[in-house]
This record gives sequence, C-alpha cells and structure tokens, in this order.
Amino acid sequence: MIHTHILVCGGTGCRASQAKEVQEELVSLIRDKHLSQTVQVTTTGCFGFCEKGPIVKIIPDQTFYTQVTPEDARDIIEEHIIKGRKVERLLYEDPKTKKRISDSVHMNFYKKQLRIALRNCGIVDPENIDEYIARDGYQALGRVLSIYSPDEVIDIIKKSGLRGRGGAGFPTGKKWEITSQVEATQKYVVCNADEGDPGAFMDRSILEGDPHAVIEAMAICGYCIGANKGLIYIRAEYPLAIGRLLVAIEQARKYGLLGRGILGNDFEFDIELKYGAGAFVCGEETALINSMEGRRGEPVIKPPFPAEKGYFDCPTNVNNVETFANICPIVLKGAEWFSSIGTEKSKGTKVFALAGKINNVGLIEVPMGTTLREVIFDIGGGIKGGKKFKSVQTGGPSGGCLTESSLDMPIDYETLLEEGSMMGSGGMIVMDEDDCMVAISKFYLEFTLDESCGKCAPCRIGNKRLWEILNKMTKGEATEKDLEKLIDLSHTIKDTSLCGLGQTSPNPILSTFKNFKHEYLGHVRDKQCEAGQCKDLLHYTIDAKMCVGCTACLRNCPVGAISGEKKKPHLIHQDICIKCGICYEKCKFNAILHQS
Amino acid sequence: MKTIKLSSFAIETVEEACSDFQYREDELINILHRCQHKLGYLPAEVQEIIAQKLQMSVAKVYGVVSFYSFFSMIPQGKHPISICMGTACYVRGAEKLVDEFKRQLRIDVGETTQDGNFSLSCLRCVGACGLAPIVMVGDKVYGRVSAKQVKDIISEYQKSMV
Amino acid sequence: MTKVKNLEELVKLRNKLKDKIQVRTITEGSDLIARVRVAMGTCGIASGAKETFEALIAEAERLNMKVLITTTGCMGACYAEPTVEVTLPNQDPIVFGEVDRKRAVEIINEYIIKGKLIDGVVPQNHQSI
Amino acid sequence: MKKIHLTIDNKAIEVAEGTTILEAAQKVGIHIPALCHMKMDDIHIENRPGGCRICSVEVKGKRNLSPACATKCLDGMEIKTNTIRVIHARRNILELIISDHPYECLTCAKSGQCELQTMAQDLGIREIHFEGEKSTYREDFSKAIIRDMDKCILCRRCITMCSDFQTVHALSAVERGFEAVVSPAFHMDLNESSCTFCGQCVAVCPTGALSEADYSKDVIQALANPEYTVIAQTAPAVRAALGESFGYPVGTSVTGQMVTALKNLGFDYVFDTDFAADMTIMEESAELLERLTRHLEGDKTVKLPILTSCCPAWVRFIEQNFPDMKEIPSTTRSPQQIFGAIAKSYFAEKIGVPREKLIVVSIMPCVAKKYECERDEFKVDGDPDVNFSITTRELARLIKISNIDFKQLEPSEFDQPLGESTGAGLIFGTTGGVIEAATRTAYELQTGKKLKKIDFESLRGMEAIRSATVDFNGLPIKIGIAHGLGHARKLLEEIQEGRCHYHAIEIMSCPGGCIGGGGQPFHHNKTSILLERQKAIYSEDKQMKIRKSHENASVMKVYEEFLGHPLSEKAEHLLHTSYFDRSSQITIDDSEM
Repeated sequence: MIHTHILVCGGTGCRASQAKEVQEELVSLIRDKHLSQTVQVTTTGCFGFCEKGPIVKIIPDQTFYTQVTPEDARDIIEEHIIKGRKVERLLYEDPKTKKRISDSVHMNFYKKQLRIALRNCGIVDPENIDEYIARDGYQALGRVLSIYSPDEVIDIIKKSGLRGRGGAGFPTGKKWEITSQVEATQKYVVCNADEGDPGAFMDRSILEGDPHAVIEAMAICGYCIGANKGLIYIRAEYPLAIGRLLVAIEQARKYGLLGRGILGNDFEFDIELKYGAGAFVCGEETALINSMEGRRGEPVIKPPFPAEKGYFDCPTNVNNVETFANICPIVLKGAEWFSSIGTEKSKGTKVFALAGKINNVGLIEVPMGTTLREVIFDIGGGIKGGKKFKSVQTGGPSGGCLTESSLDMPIDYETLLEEGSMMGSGGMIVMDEDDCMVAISKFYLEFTLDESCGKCAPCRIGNKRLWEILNKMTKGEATEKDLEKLIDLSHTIKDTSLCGLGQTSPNPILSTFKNFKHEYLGHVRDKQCEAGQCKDLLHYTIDAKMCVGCTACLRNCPVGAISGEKKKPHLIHQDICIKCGICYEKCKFNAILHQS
Repeated sequence: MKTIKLSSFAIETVEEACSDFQYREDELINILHRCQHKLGYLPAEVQEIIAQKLQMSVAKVYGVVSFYSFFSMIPQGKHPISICMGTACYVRGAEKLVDEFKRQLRIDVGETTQDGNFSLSCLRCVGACGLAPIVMVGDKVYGRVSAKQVKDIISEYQKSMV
Repeated sequence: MTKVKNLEELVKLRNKLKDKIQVRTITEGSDLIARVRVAMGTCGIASGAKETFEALIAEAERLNMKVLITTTGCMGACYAEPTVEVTLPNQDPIVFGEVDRKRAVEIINEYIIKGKLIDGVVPQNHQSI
Repeated sequence: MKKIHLTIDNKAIEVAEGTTILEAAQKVGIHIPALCHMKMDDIHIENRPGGCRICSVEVKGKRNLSPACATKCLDGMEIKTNTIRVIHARRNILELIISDHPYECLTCAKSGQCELQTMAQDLGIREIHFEGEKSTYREDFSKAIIRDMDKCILCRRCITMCSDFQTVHALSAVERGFEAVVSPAFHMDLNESSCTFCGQCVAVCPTGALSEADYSKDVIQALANPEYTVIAQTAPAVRAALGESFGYPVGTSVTGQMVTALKNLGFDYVFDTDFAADMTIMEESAELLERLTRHLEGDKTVKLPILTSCCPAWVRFIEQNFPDMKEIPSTTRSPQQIFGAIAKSYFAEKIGVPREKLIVVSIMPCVAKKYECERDEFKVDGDPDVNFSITTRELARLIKISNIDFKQLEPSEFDQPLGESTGAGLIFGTTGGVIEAATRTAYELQTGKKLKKIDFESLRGMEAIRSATVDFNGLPIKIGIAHGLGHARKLLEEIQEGRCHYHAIEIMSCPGGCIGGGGQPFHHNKTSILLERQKAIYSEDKQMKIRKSHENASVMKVYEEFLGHPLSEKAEHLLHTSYFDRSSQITIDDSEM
C-alpha cells in the first residue's frame, strides 16, 4: 500500500528548471531501492511558487522542498524517505526570520491567495442551500436582523473599509449610508451582474459557485437602507449563473430567508432577476437602471445619483457582485478583521481573472497590496512558452497596460491609478513580446466602439476617430501628425464624455503610449511592428539556408501560397499569402522569417 | 388600415410573453428575450405586435432591439458559430479565427450563409479563458482552436447535414 | 423544507448540517469511502465537466461504491479544467486537473480504491476563510 | 427658495436653487454655446440629453469638464467657461461632430439657418483635424418632410418634439455607437410610420437633417407655363412671420407686401385662405349647432364634443391613434382644402377655366399641409384640389429667387372674390383662434343676437390646455382648447373615459397653433417669437372691418349662388370629408409554416 506520495511540480516554471529530470531521478532511485510498493512519485500542476522551483512536496508529512536539483533526489530518498530525516538545506528559508520552514502547513505565506469573496466557490454545491448554511450561511443576516440596527451595520461596513469592486472603488458603507438617509416609501437594492469586460469572469464565477452569498448580502443591504426589494441585473449570456440564482432564490424563500418576516423579524425582502441583453455600457449605474426599466441602456447625467433617484425614480443602491460577496464575512468576523487585510486605503482582497499569455489561467483572489509580480509569476506561473513578459493589462477597456517597472507595486486602487491603469472589475491580461501594444489599443478601442451607446458626441465620434487612426497605424499608413491627434483627441474624450465608458475609453491608448511610445513611433515613422503582430507591416519569407524542405509549411498553408519540392527550400508567393502566420507557427527549423 | 401578418404561433408566443409580464412596458427586455428564445429572432412584425400589446411605439421597441447586441432581426443559421473576442482569446489569436471563418464561409460577422446552415458572430468572453481561443458552434465549445482547425470544424457540421 | 423561524433555529440547523455535510474529511463511523466534488462553472462545463461528472457516477455505481459525488462552482484553476476534488477519510483533499472520462475512471480505481495518486494534481495554493 | 452663490468667469452671481450653469451664465452676459440643448419657456418644451458636450465648462474641483446645460449650480462653485482647456475641448468636439457631417453647406436646405454652421463660424473652425468615415443613410423623401440623416448630430430635439410634446413616437434613437441615429422603426420611411407630418421635428432640427419637401421649383414651372392659370392662397399665420425672413422685427404683419410679392411672382390670382376659413366656420358652426340641438333634444347618439378638423397632423393623429373616435371631429374640411374645392369648382366656372388648367398653390406655415393636399379624397380624377402646398420659408425663397426686394414692395389687396376675409378667418393662425371664430358665428346664429364684445379673451393664451364657458344666452357652452398633440391626447383620453364635458374642442398640433408651424421661419427655440406672432394676428384682427365669418359677403355669395346653405348636399360634397382607420391590425398568416 502506498503510504508516501512525492509530488513533483510539473508547472512550466519548474519544468524549465529541470523538474522533469528531478522526477526521473526520484523514480529511478525508488525503483533501485525497491520502494515502488509504498512510495509513489506524481507530477502535479503548478504550485504557484515558481521563483523557488522546482518544487517537491512529500505527503503526508507536508514537507515542502524548494529549488530541488536532480542531484538532490538522492538525499530526498535516502535521508527523508528511508531514514525519516528532512533534508534541511532544501527547506524554504523564511526571508524575514532566516528560519527554515519544514512543512507547507506552516507555509501559509506561500499561499498568496486569500479567499473571502470566493470562500465557498469550489466547496459548496451551489444548488444546495444546506451546504451554504453549513458554512455559516445566513448567519450574518440572522445576526444583523436580531442584534444590529441598520446604522450599526452600515457603521461596520464603513469601518471595514470595503470599497466597490466594480471598478471605481467608492466606499460601500458610505453608499449604503447615503441611500439609507434618503426618505422614500420605496427603495431598491440592485446587484450589478452585468459583467462585460472582455476577459473578466469573476462575478459570473461567484454567482455560479456561491449564489447565496450575494442573496444574503443583498438582504442585509435591504435591511440597512430600508428596501424590501432586490433586483439582480444579470447578463443573459450567463445562463448557468441565472439558473443557479433562480434555484438559490427559490430555496431561500422556502427556508423563509427571503420573503416576509425573515427569521421571525419584521423584515421583508425579496429578489427578482432582470436580464441584460448584451450592452457593456449597462454596467454604468444610470444606464443599468434605464435598461432595467425596459429602455435603451443609455446613461444619463449624474447627479442625481441612483441613491436619490434610481429605479423608477426611487432611491436605489447599486453594488456589484463581488462587493456583495464580501459583506457577510465582514459582518461575521468584524470590521477590524477585514481592515487588517490589505493596504492603507484598499482593504480586503480582490478577485482577478488571470488570463492571456500566462500559464495558470484562472480565477484568483489576493489581499490588496500583493504585487503584480507575485500574481503573475507566482500564482500565475509565469509567461506561457517561456516568452518574455511585456505588459499586463488591468481594468479592461477602461484600464491600461503596465510594464515591468510596475510589477513590484502593491495592487490597490490608488497605485493602479497612479501607474496609469485602474482596478476595474478585475480582468488581468498578461501579454508577452509577441503582443503589439498598438494592436492591443486598437483591440480595446474596437470594443469601446462596439459598446458606445452613441449618446454623446465625444464617445460616439471620437472613439471612432481614435480607432481609425490606430487602424492606420497598424497598416503603416499613419504619420506622426496622426499620433499627435491621437493623443490630443484622447484627452478631449476623457475630459468631455458623458459617462464612465467614454471618460475611460482612451486609457488603453494613453497608458500604452506612455509606456511603449517607441512602438507607436515605430509604427508611424518606420512602419514597423516590433512584435510582429500587425500583419500589414509584415511579410513572410523563407530563409533558404534554414529551410530543409520538410513541407510542413506547404501542407499547413490555408491558401496554398507556398510551393517547393520535398527536401528543397520552399518559397512563399507574396501575392497569394494572407499573412496568417500559420507557416511561422508550424516551422520547426526557424526558416520562416517575418519582417517589417 | 395597416395589416401585420404573422403566424399563429408567433402571435401566441407574443401574447403569452406579454401577459406573463402583465403587459408592462418596463418588462420589454424580458418580453423580447422570451420571444427571441421561442421564435429564434425578432422580425419586424413581432416587434409591431409587442408594441401594440404594450401600448408603446414600435419605434421605441426597435430602438431597444437595435441597441442590444443580444437581439437579432435575422434568423440564425442552423449552426450558429460564435467566436469569443474577449481579451484572453484575442491575445491568443481569436482574430485569426474570425478571418479564417469569414474566408471559409464567405460571409461577414453578423451574417448567415445563403443555405442558412451557418451564421457567424463574435461574442465577448464566454468565461472559458483557460481554453482560449474559444469557438462555439451551437452549445458546443471548442477550446484552443487554431486557424487550421477551422476547416475541420465547419466540415464536421457540413457532413452531418448530408 | 420548512421555514427557519429565528436565528436560534438557524444556528441549530447549521450545526446539524455542519456535521452532516460540511466536513471536508470523512468522520469515523461513516460508511462513505470518499467525497468527490466536480467543479461545474461555465469554464468547467465548457471543458467537459458534465461528462466527467457522469463518468464518476457511472463508475462508482458500477463498482457499487459509496461515494458522495456533488457539483460545485469554479475552483479557480481554469487552465486545468475540468477539475475534481477528492477527499478520502482522514486525508487532505486532493484536486485533480484535466479530468476527462478516462481519468475519472482512473481516479476511482487508482486513488479512491488504491490510494495511488495519478499525475496532474493541482496544488491548492490558497487559503479560504 | 434657497439662493445659491457662485462665480462664472470670476463674475459673482446669485441664482435660485435648481438653476443650471447655462442659465446662470446667461444672466451675467456669458453665452455658452450649446447644440443639443433646447428649452422653450412657457410651453414646457425641454431637451437636455447632455449629448453634444459643446457646452462643457470647467468647474473647480471636478476632474472632468461639466456640461453647462445639465449641471445645476451649487453653492460656492467656481466656473470657467473660456479657459484654454475648455476652448480646446469645445473646438475638438465641434470638429468631431463636423467630421461626421457632410460638407454640403452650399447646397443644404438649412444653410444660413443651421446652428452647426453658425457655431463653426463663431468658433472659427477652419480645418477639420479628425477626418474619417462618415455615417451614411438612405434619404427619406416623404411628400412633406425630407430626412437626410447624414446630417443628424443626434441632438434628439426631434425626438423630444415627436415623443414628449406630440406623443406621436414616430422617431426613436436606434442602433448604437457610431451607427446610432434617429429614425422610425426598422429605418422605415416616415410615410409608413406613425408620423403625422406636423413638422415640429423640422422646426427644431439644428441642422439640415430634417427639412420640408421643397415644391418651389414646381411652382416656378407652373407659373412659367402659359397654359395654366395659377392661383395662390395664403394662410393667416404666414403673413405674421414672413417678414422675419426679410429682416422685419418679429411680430410684423406683412400682408400687403406679401400679396404684392405673389402678384409679382406671376400668380394670376392672389387669394386668401382666410376666405376659406370663414367657410369652414360656416360649416363647422352649423355642425356644432346641429349636434347641439340634437343633444339638447335628448338624442343619445350624437357625438359631443365636436372637435375641430383644420389641422391635418391632428387628423392623421386621431386616425392612427383613436380610430374608434373618428366620428367625433367635425367633418368640415380644412380651409386649405375648402379653398381648393371652391377654387376648382365655383371659381373655375366663374372664370371659365377648366379644372385641369387651374393650378392652386397654397402658402402655409405648415409641412403637414403638403401631406393633406396629397390625400386621395381631396382629388378629382387624380387631380388634386390643391396642387402644391409651400411653406412660409419656401415662399421667402421664391421671392429671393425672383429678385424681388421685399422691403421695397408697396402693399396691395387680395384679389376678389376669394380674397375677401374677416378677422375670424385671420385668427385661425393661432391657438384658440378657430374656436373663437366659430363662437363668434355660432353665438350669433344660435341666439340671433349681436355680440357685444367680439373678443373672447378667455379663449386666448399660450397655456397648453385651456377651457372656458361661453354663455349662449343662458345656455353654457363649454369649450376646450389644446395645442400640441400630447395635450390633445389627454383630452381624447378624457373623452374616451367619459370624463370630458366639453361641447367643442379646438386642437392644433403645433405650439401656439399655426404661428408655430413647421413651415415657419425658424424660431430657434425662442418662445418669445411665437408670442409676438400671436400678438400680430390679434392686432390685425382688431383692425379688420369685418370680424365674423357669417358677415363675409363673398362667402355668403358663394352660398347663394352655388352651395345653397351650410350642410347642403353640395356643401357636404365639396366642403366635408370623412376619416379613415389608420391603425394597424394583426392578421394570422400561417402560409409559411
């Protein structure tokens, strides 16, 4: 019977530092020592600690070895497995105490992720309210209703320092307070689940994985501001989340956790769903309210804010999904606990959807103040395919691209703004050397262009012009004068657009221009795309010296633009070539050249 | 008098949707969702009846329909092909897939092939960023698609037609 | 389901449920031999988690094993979907990545029955409150 | 009310709470340019989407510029309207708007009156830095209104008029982003939409996106053709506004010069629509009295109140929206159509010209009249009673085309017999006028007494919905007045619900009645212009020798020689009409299933 497992990290980072060789060595030693019946070596996914790779972990004693070389394998087997003595020099040294830590149980600092909003995701069955209740579900609501006054709860939220997770970071407690103080017979709690950033999916994951967390928090909010009705505005493109929310709402009603007289108190609250229909601008509060009222999702000028005049002109508190998901733990564990996490001005954690040219694409939650480097290289496992990190984009189409120099900045609302990006809803897209920053700007502008409601002139026409200039650049048709116009116009659009969409739409341009000015100049002056992404600036040729005539390019070319005989150098016919780049990807001999 | 011609099924569908939502103008989007779900798309005639039932102007209904990208006035192909254009998919080459599908099907994004088999659309982040780039045909998800696979995906459905 | 009348009842209910379902490890005396959770968010389903889920149930039924298999939300490891978490009695949960039908059968036969790990374990590098 | 103190360009000012920056600035002599904003005091028309952003100003402490039209003044605000930042941003936005606008100023219908053009001049735009793709749309040529949406700047004033003021809802913002535009549903033509052709969209459009269908060329051709006898009829509201196009102060009545100008243009006869208005009154009062008598006799089938029917936009509105009530309006044709019918029968006979050789041109303050004269029921064997209807603006252009120096013209009189008119016919041009004219006649016909006071001041004004009770010798007649179809809708709904106890209601589609028509010289959102025109009408009425329709000798002569009496068979045939159900009907068609 197997009683000891040796886990060897198979993540890209560790692989690059000989993890495979370590594993082979371990396996052969086990075979030599006739331990195969009791000890098993297994490859795992990334441990998220790539800077100290390769990682080897022993189960069940949880020993955590770092920077293991193939030569160390012998000590691990002979000392640790056979004699039961840990190999001291391979244990992780705490950089502060200089002490070596023997097992991962005491290595929680290595666990850079802390899950508050995602606390139940991947743990509870979202369609079974019992599992939620078993994990303290609805205890916060219960305590709020029987112990606290609305003002006391608002005070807790204010003291916790929680800020809106939808992007701008307005203090949540304050928002609740404002709505609670407006006098009206009818008020509403709205959950904004119209997540639309391309590359962001945390709200959807929370709703799919832990719908009750949002329902409970909305009820608490209703109690605080004096609303008996909650509305969740959710994208119709999220059928699974919708289905699970409906099940959850029904179950909560059956338990009397929604409806009249909740938990024996004189409090009524119920929730209804409203569906979005594919308009990103509806993430903006006033547009969202227009859409919920069955109209075109066009924003209107604030003030009045929804807190005064919202859904059907009633005071309305709008928070996003992740914000709500933080409420119950704050109520249960206290404002002090929450405010002890994070930085001075940004408390708690933030969920990010980590994607792009990164190994561990996924959903992560880290305390505010974690650095981008930790997120990308430790948790994210570094850049895919061993390429060079170039930029990380946060804040979606409203955000910006940050460079190497920002990697050690702690993530919080203010720092990201200072660095020329923003928190946004939490998309985090990693880009490598193959990504052209001009093309990325164009991509985001295309998005804004698609999603602009068209109401105000700077956003409607201005973004079109920005896109056109960028398009000219990627085609090598732009001049330096165009570049000047691009920046000038960007500032005007920021300064004069009606809503947040337009006011932030030039951010991708301004931040990439700030950090990658030479790439813009390269496109306009030299008509060159250094990343090799702008296909109009490239042409593909075959280096006859390198080409072995394997025919791989010829066979894979979708348009038949390549000719050549077997084992003889091939040729690309420029008039047929559509510059799709498949030959470049397929060639194993570096014989395809792409040049500006 | 102007006459609006529609099938009895469409009329019933609209009537049911409107009555389920108490003929409320503010429920227009929910009603449109329901009708599109049942009818596949929202032809002008359907919008005319919805407007009549909700006692609102058809210009307003169309204003809403044309505002939201989820609503369509063109019937979708038998096999609707959607390419995710979320950032994650974009940086992993979704644009090339769009180009290739356009080339293979000889239609633009937002169009349906003449035989009605395929329609092509782009969507924003399906949330399967780990599998980027993503292509969906109907409900089926294709992950880590390369431009080369495009032809195979199309022929998979062409075969099933014969 | 009956209505929960007050906070006291809710606390009682929680304590009862905690014993019944919350436990991450399986308590002694239970006849369960394993608890399995399949991450079934959109990303999981898009990667084939439904098939995985069905395969696990079918295999457990075929072997007539008492395994509690439930669905759950996204575990966060999109790059390794579909992901499956398995908890054996008195052991820490293990998460397996990229579990297709074949690997689902393997997990039951190798890990649950024999205690042997299979490649592709996804280390859990987060703490949850 | 709370007072608020702030400074604008360093000028201190005190304003009432709720005042916008734009309004506050005006008070201290600072004119902040704005494009989409439109506010017409007294008649409660406001368009403030905050969309054009031209009025952006700097508010100290705010990160972005704020739109002056939609930002309320707050205590202690420090506002700058002319910093380099503001000026630069404003110019950039204006350039953007122009970059998506055709450069067709030279040939544009709105040239010289276009607010976008004026602003480009005022801001000294000499070059567009941000050239790019322009939006293009199919032009929509209806008989009354031309939509050239390439020129739309999405200010949405037209939507405010069409939806909020008129409740016609023919237009909506459609599509989104760069493709966003104002349009009827499915980009259909106005003809197929619920448009009533009231022309208020044209009246407020800041650019040439919406304009009247121009028939001035057809008129020139008809005038040049010796085979035709060409007759002009001029509506009362035209004379009160035409002068504006030639530099006269607003509110100057130019009746005599207008007649001379028309004669100089080559019209064979210059007549007055007021003449036909007097006939309208004869028929309408007869109808009112007939219905009233039956009502008083206890006839339950009689439809009351009677509604006026001179306004073609209003007629189309009721046909589309209230088809079940199409029996309520008076069946009397509008003055334009009565004129046409009489001109091509009675007058044609008189001068011995066959109908088909007679061309009737109406000069109207209205664009809906172009639609009205196209209606089939106003044609005889395909020949329309009124051949062309042109607006006040088109007439002004015709005068200019013909090198006539309007200001130098000596006044002259209308031709006879169809040029004789009364003050009653004249006041048709303003809200309340038709019903006042009808009252003057109905009172005297019903009671057999002479009116002591001809002016019914209680029926006048600019209030949206007005009501008054007139004592018909012991019989109280309740009268309602509405201008604006939205207000009309309210009254119709009251009638539908049985909450309305009026005997007669006058309805006009345009604000202020015909003086505010869609064919008038542009008022550029100034209500004061409408008020001045109204004044001009009432003061001309006062100066008229005859002020009651039934005292119009020429009208009486037509009855004597030709029609017999009001509501006679011949009168019914020539001067009355019927209305159609223009609502849409759903029919089942399973043929494709």
